[in-house]
Amino acid sequence: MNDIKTKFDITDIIEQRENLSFITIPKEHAISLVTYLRDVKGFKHLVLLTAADWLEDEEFQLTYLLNNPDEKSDLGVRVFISREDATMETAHHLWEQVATYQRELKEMFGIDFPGSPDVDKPFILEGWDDKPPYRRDFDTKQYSEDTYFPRPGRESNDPAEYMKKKLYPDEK
Amino acid sequence: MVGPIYIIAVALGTAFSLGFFKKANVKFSFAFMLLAMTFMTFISGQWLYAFLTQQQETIQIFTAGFKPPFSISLQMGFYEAVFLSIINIVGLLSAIYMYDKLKEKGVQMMMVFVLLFMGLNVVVMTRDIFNLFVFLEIASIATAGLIILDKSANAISAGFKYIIATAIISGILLIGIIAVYYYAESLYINDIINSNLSFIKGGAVAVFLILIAIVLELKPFPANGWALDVYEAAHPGIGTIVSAASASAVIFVLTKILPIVGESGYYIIGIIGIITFLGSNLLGLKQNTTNRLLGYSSIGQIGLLLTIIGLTPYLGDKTLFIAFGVLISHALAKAGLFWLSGIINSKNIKGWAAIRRNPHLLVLMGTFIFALVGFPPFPSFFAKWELIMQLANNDKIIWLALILIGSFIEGVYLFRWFGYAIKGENQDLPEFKIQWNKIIPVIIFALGLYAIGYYYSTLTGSAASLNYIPLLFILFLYAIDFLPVYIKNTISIAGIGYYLYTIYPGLEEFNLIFALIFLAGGILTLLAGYTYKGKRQGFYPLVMMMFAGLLGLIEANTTLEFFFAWEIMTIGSYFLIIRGKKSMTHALSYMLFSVGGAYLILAGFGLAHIGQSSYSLDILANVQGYAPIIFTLLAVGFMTKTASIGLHIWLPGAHAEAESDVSPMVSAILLKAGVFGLIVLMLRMGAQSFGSFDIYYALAWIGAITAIMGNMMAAFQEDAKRLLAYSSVGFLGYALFGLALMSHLGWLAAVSLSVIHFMFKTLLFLAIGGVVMRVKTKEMYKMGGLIKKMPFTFISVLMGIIVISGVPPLTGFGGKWILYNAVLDKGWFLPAGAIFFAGIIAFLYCFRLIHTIFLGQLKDEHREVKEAPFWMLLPQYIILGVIMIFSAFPNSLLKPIGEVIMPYFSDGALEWQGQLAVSNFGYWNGELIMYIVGGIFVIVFAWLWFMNRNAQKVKQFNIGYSAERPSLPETTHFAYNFFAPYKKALGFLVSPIISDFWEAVSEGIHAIADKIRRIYDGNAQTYVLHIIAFIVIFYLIAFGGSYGI
Amino acid sequence: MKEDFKKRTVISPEGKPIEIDPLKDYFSDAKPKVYKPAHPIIEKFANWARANSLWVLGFGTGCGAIEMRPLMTPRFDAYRYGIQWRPTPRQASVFVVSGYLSVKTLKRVVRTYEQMQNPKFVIALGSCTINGGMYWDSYNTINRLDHYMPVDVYIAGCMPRPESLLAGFDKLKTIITEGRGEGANTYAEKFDWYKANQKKVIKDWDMPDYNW
Amino acid sequence: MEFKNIGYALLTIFIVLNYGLILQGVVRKIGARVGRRYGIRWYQPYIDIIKNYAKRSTITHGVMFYIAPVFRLTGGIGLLLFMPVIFGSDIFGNFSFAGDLVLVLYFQFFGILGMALGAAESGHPYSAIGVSRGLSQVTSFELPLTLGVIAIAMQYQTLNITEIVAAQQGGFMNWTIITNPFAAIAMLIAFLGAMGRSPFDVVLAPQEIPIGPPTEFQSGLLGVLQLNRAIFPAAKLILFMNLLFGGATNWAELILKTFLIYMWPVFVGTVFPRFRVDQSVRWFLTVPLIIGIIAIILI
Repeated sequence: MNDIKTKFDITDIIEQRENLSFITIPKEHAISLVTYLRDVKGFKHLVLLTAADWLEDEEFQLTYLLNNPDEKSDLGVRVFISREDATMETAHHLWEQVATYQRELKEMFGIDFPGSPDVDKPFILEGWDDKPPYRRDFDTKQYSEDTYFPRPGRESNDPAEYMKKKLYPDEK
Repeated sequence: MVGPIYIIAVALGTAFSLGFFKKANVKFSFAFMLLAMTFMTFISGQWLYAFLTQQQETIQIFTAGFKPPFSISLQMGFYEAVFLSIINIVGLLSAIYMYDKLKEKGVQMMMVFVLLFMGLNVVVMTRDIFNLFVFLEIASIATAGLIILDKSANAISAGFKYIIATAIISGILLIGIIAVYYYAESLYINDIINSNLSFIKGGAVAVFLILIAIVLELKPFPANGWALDVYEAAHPGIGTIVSAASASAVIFVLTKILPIVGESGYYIIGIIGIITFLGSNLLGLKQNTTNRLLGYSSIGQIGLLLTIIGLTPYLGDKTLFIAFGVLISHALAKAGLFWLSGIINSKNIKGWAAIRRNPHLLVLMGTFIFALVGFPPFPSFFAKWELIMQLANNDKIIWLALILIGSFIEGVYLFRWFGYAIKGENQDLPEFKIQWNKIIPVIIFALGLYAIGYYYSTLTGSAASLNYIPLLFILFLYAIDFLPVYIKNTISIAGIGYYLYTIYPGLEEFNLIFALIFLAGGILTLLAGYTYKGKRQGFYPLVMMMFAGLLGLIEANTTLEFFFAWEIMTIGSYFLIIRGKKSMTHALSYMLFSVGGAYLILAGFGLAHIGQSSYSLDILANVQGYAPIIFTLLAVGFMTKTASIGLHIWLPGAHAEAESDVSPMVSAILLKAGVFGLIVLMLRMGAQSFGSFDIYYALAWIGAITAIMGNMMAAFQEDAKRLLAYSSVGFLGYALFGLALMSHLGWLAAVSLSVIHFMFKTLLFLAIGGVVMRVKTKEMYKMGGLIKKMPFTFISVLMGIIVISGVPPLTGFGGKWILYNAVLDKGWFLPAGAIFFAGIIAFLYCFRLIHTIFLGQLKDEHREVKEAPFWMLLPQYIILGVIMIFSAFPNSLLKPIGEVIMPYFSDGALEWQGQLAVSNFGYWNGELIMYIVGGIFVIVFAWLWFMNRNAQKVKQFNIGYSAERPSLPETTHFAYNFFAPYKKALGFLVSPIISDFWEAVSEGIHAIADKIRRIYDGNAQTYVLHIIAFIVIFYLIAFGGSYGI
Repeated sequence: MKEDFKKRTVISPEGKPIEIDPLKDYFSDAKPKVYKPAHPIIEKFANWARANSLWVLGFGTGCGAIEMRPLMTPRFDAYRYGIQWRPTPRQASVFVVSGYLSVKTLKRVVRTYEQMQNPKFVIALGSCTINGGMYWDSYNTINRLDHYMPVDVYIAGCMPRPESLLAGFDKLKTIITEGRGEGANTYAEKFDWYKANQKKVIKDWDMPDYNW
Repeated sequence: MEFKNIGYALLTIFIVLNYGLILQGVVRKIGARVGRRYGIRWYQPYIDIIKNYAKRSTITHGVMFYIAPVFRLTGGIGLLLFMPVIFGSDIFGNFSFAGDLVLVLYFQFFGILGMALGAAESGHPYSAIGVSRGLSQVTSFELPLTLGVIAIAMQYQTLNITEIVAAQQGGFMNWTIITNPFAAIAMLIAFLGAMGRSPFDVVLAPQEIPIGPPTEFQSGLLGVLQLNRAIFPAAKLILFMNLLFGGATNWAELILKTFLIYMWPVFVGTVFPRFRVDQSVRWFLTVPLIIGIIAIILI
């Protein structure tokens, strides 16, 4: 870990468990860090690549979760990229399956990975023409009501409130 | 009459006076020289004419007024005249041919040229042994001079080796002559003969030395490396002279010397000859250099001549006929080929593809090649025929076999070369131009071959009845080759039709059936020829040649006629096959199997002729021994045409690559020639067995295995025409099986299956040919869904496959039914089980054929494909009509065939009650079945129509595709490797064992040839060593036994 | 639209270029027809047969598919009611839409439904097909199946048990015998409306309007 | 042949059709009971056929597709009518005077081939795969069948089915299955393949290639195929009954015998799982083939 620290510009280290930690790195160095981890540090396996939308911070967080099968430890590499210019370097040359993750991210979050194979092809949605649905500023309920002919008369509750009322009717 | 002495005088005078012209006027010198050569030719020709027509006596000429042994004596007899004519004509035409070279090199070369021919002339005429030596020397030195005058490095080196070799030979000859003179005290050959030197100790050695020297002059294998280098390096004109003129002269010398040697000489000559023949042909296999290949072939032919001369004691008075036939074919053809090589100017035989730019040159080349291999109508054919007959008659089986093997090997490389010429890649080859002086000699010799061939056929007693009318018709078609297709097609159809009309009344029995298959089939397939536009150069003469051959088979009464026709048919079909795309290798293998088969037939006929005076085909009925061997030879020979298992590998490629209307000819019609041959054979020879082993039982198994393998291979093909070709292999397996049963029903099955096979295979090949014509591919998986575009073709294919598969109610079932009954009659159940298994496998390829082409998914590119051309469809529908008639009224087909078979096999014949056939086991009513099936079909269809008349027509992607829909027809059409699971289970059965076997044989022979070839290392010392070793070895052979020193 | 369905130009064997419009050339573009019921007596008999020979299309569209398997086991044994599986829409007469339908699945369901032959019946299984169920506000699942194709029987529940399914089938039988199972004709009559609804959600419409 | 033959033939078809349908239902019922289910109603096949004919819309992929069921049913009916159904009966001898055993054996393929062609015209790859499998399997079991037939024909010295049946009269000891057991066994094994039940049912394989060749057939076209599915197996049963089990002199005997014969593939099918095509091809060309060869050798 120290080794990485000296070599890379790591900002935030969270050691969640003995064998699971997260580090944050600027967008520019992310891929070289991941490559380094894969080739030198034994993190040969990419568990997943996922994103989170920090709408308030105007940022997407990408997490490359890596696994070191020899030491049985996981390491998450976090990268923050701006929502405005949501592009990231592709990593499909490191693991082939990354291309699929990136396709999904492109479709669901609108994060572009230039150069990734088939990144513009529809992944799950066929012919989606609205805002990427996983972005938090996309109102899925509104969209559903506009599009899918809601059956009138359906009642809906906020789950938390509803369960509270059901389970603890006395509490206020 | 101008005396022969003037030949020498003219030659000498010309040679001297040429010296005066110096370089004054080369053209004039050349004209002068030509005049001299013409005069020499004239003299020899004049004598020949006199001998031929005016009962001219042989004359002796003694120079300087003395009698021998004190003078040089010349003799002019018939044979001398013949040889002189050949030599001088070659000389004259060579001079014309070498005009450029002679002009370039000037008078010196002309002088040497004339001297060479003077030498050769005297060598032929002289009766004085020393004189012989002198003029041989002159000829040798002149030859070397000619070679060296070329001044290229190779030529000089070759000339040098030539001089060394001939010097050694001359030395030996001279020693021999001195010794002979010592013992015989004369140099006059007639005196020497009378002194019986061979019986004098020492005299025999002297004679041996002379003999071996003369033989060495003929470049026997393997002491001939020097000669090969000459052939390779020298100007083709010189190659011609060495190969045609000099060799003829020396051969004649040999015949002069042999009487001196006596009986034992023949033996040695024969051995040397056969070794040379086999050895140099074997080495020819590995040659890619044109002139060297021609060299090997020349030496091989000389070897054959030596063999023939060596076999004189057995050939008797036929020797001359045979030897001369071989010699003249060799001289003319080889000269022609050497000259052509000078025109084409390609060192490598692959470069000969350029010759195609002028089709007439190709015709010339073909003439020479076929003359060399011994095809009709060339003299070598008749010579070979007589040779084999005589050898067989004298029980010289080994010699017979060796000669045929050697001839076969020669055929291999000659036809490979020819294949390159016809089919090789000729895009990037250099242009060649044809000068009049170079082409005229070639044409003269080609015409000469035909003329002498015809003359020869009149000399062959039994060949007098050969039918040349079809061949004239072919010539006529060749003459009108510039006309458009439809005219030539009409003329061809009319020709065949008229011929059929004229011979029809005279036909009976099997001849009638097969004549109808051959000729009516020919007309039907030719109808499809109207599809083609343009000229189709060269097509019609070839088609007619094949049909002429087939016709000849029908009309043949003698073995010679039969064999003649067989070979004519082979030539025609070879050319038809090689016309197809990518068919070079297939045509070669076709030719090789055909030639091999033909030689087996020849050998068979030869053995059958033992102890017989007539050549009638009926001699097969009472052969004087070797019966099972004769039967096997002939049967295997015929089976090369029916493509039975083991001999089938030529067929698929050849049939698949042929043009659309040629495939039915070669598949549906040509293969029947083999069946016809088998019928002719079996009818006459009857049951045959090796001891207790029944040959027919073996044939039945061969038929059964052929059927299974053919059908299974067909099921695994991707190429539609290959599939049909393999299907033919399989179907002829049934026919062979049926014939092998040797019973009424077996033959009925075989013959009716042959007729049916002819019909449906013509139908299918035409139909598929039409499809291929439209979609421009033969790969079935690239087609699909064509039923909507080509419905008429679909119907004919549908009917065709129903007939193949033998499903009632169509006529194919009749064949199956008869076969079942035949088997039960005969009792050969296991091969029968295999036959019926094969019949079921036929379903696989039938379905595949129709599915992958017509059903399934239509491809993008084929959306605008049109129906096959009318002229392709017309013959199909004529055949369809006939099939329907035969299906509904089976007795219209089977009853006549049954009556034909009746005289030979009467037991177990079918009984006919109207359309009801009754056998010993079962019964079958084709008409009734047709009505019943038709009736049920109509009723059910009406019911369906009533229930579902308003069905919605949908398009090809409207299929329940697991909730998806197809995206491309290519990925939706299930066609490639259609029977994958079947292949997984049984594919091992069709692993290419047989092609591997033949490939291994060919590889092995080539490897041997390659090893032996290394003895020629191009080093003059090695060559000298060869000569010495050769002498020593043959000395030991000659004197090792009773003559021990 | 998939690349394979765009217009393309190929070269024919003669070397002539051919325009291919896959959607037109490879698919029938006929509209569905309304088939009038036959004479009442025949129709009654036919309906009896239809009701007693329910061939169910084996197409598990949502999580409800898991509830359909037990139907055929000895415990529920739907065979005795004339219910059988059929693996191809061509031969099936009942389409059980077993649960939520994402837009992507809807497209396949529509196509499959159209490939079935008239008369055909739809049983919609689970709340999701009724009002979207737990996916009611999802951006990608439809809420009401009956806006896209005529539904004969809804079976509520999340998930309904096989017994409910059997009850649903029973209900369907009643509907058919009463001659009310005319969903296919309804579909043809209101074809434009259904198509509009389908096209509204299926953005990537790369098939003909009616999949024969 | 007289006009009344047509009437007799229609009668035969009617009886056999009903028998075939009921047999289908009963066998499925038995299968269900073995699986401890109640199972379909015995008359379910009737309802299914009526239902299919009552379908209002039909689609067709082309002419071959449309007439394929006709070919199929013609094959089935023809097979039936070319055999003597009831031994010694003029009425139910049908058209057996038109041809013998060989005709019957080859006429089987009439329907198969026609069906294969029609299925192929639908352009559905599953149909083609099914046909490929079906034909592969047919070729392989045909070999032991042929050997058996030859053995029987030699045993009775005839190909005439009526005569073969006649030779087996007079008690079960005269039946071919007793007198020529090897031939009979070879043929019975081939019969398993011919009936297309498990373990040789990969042709229809409903799970992977939705029911194979007929996958595109629907409505009335399917109805015709279903009629054939009733008649064709019944006809095959009658054929094997005639060849191996002494034929039948009346309908009751026929029903009893064919039902029992049908139990043979049913039992085997219930017990054994499915073969792949290459496996079944190989299997048919080993054990049954050897038995067939033994039958031939023992003639």
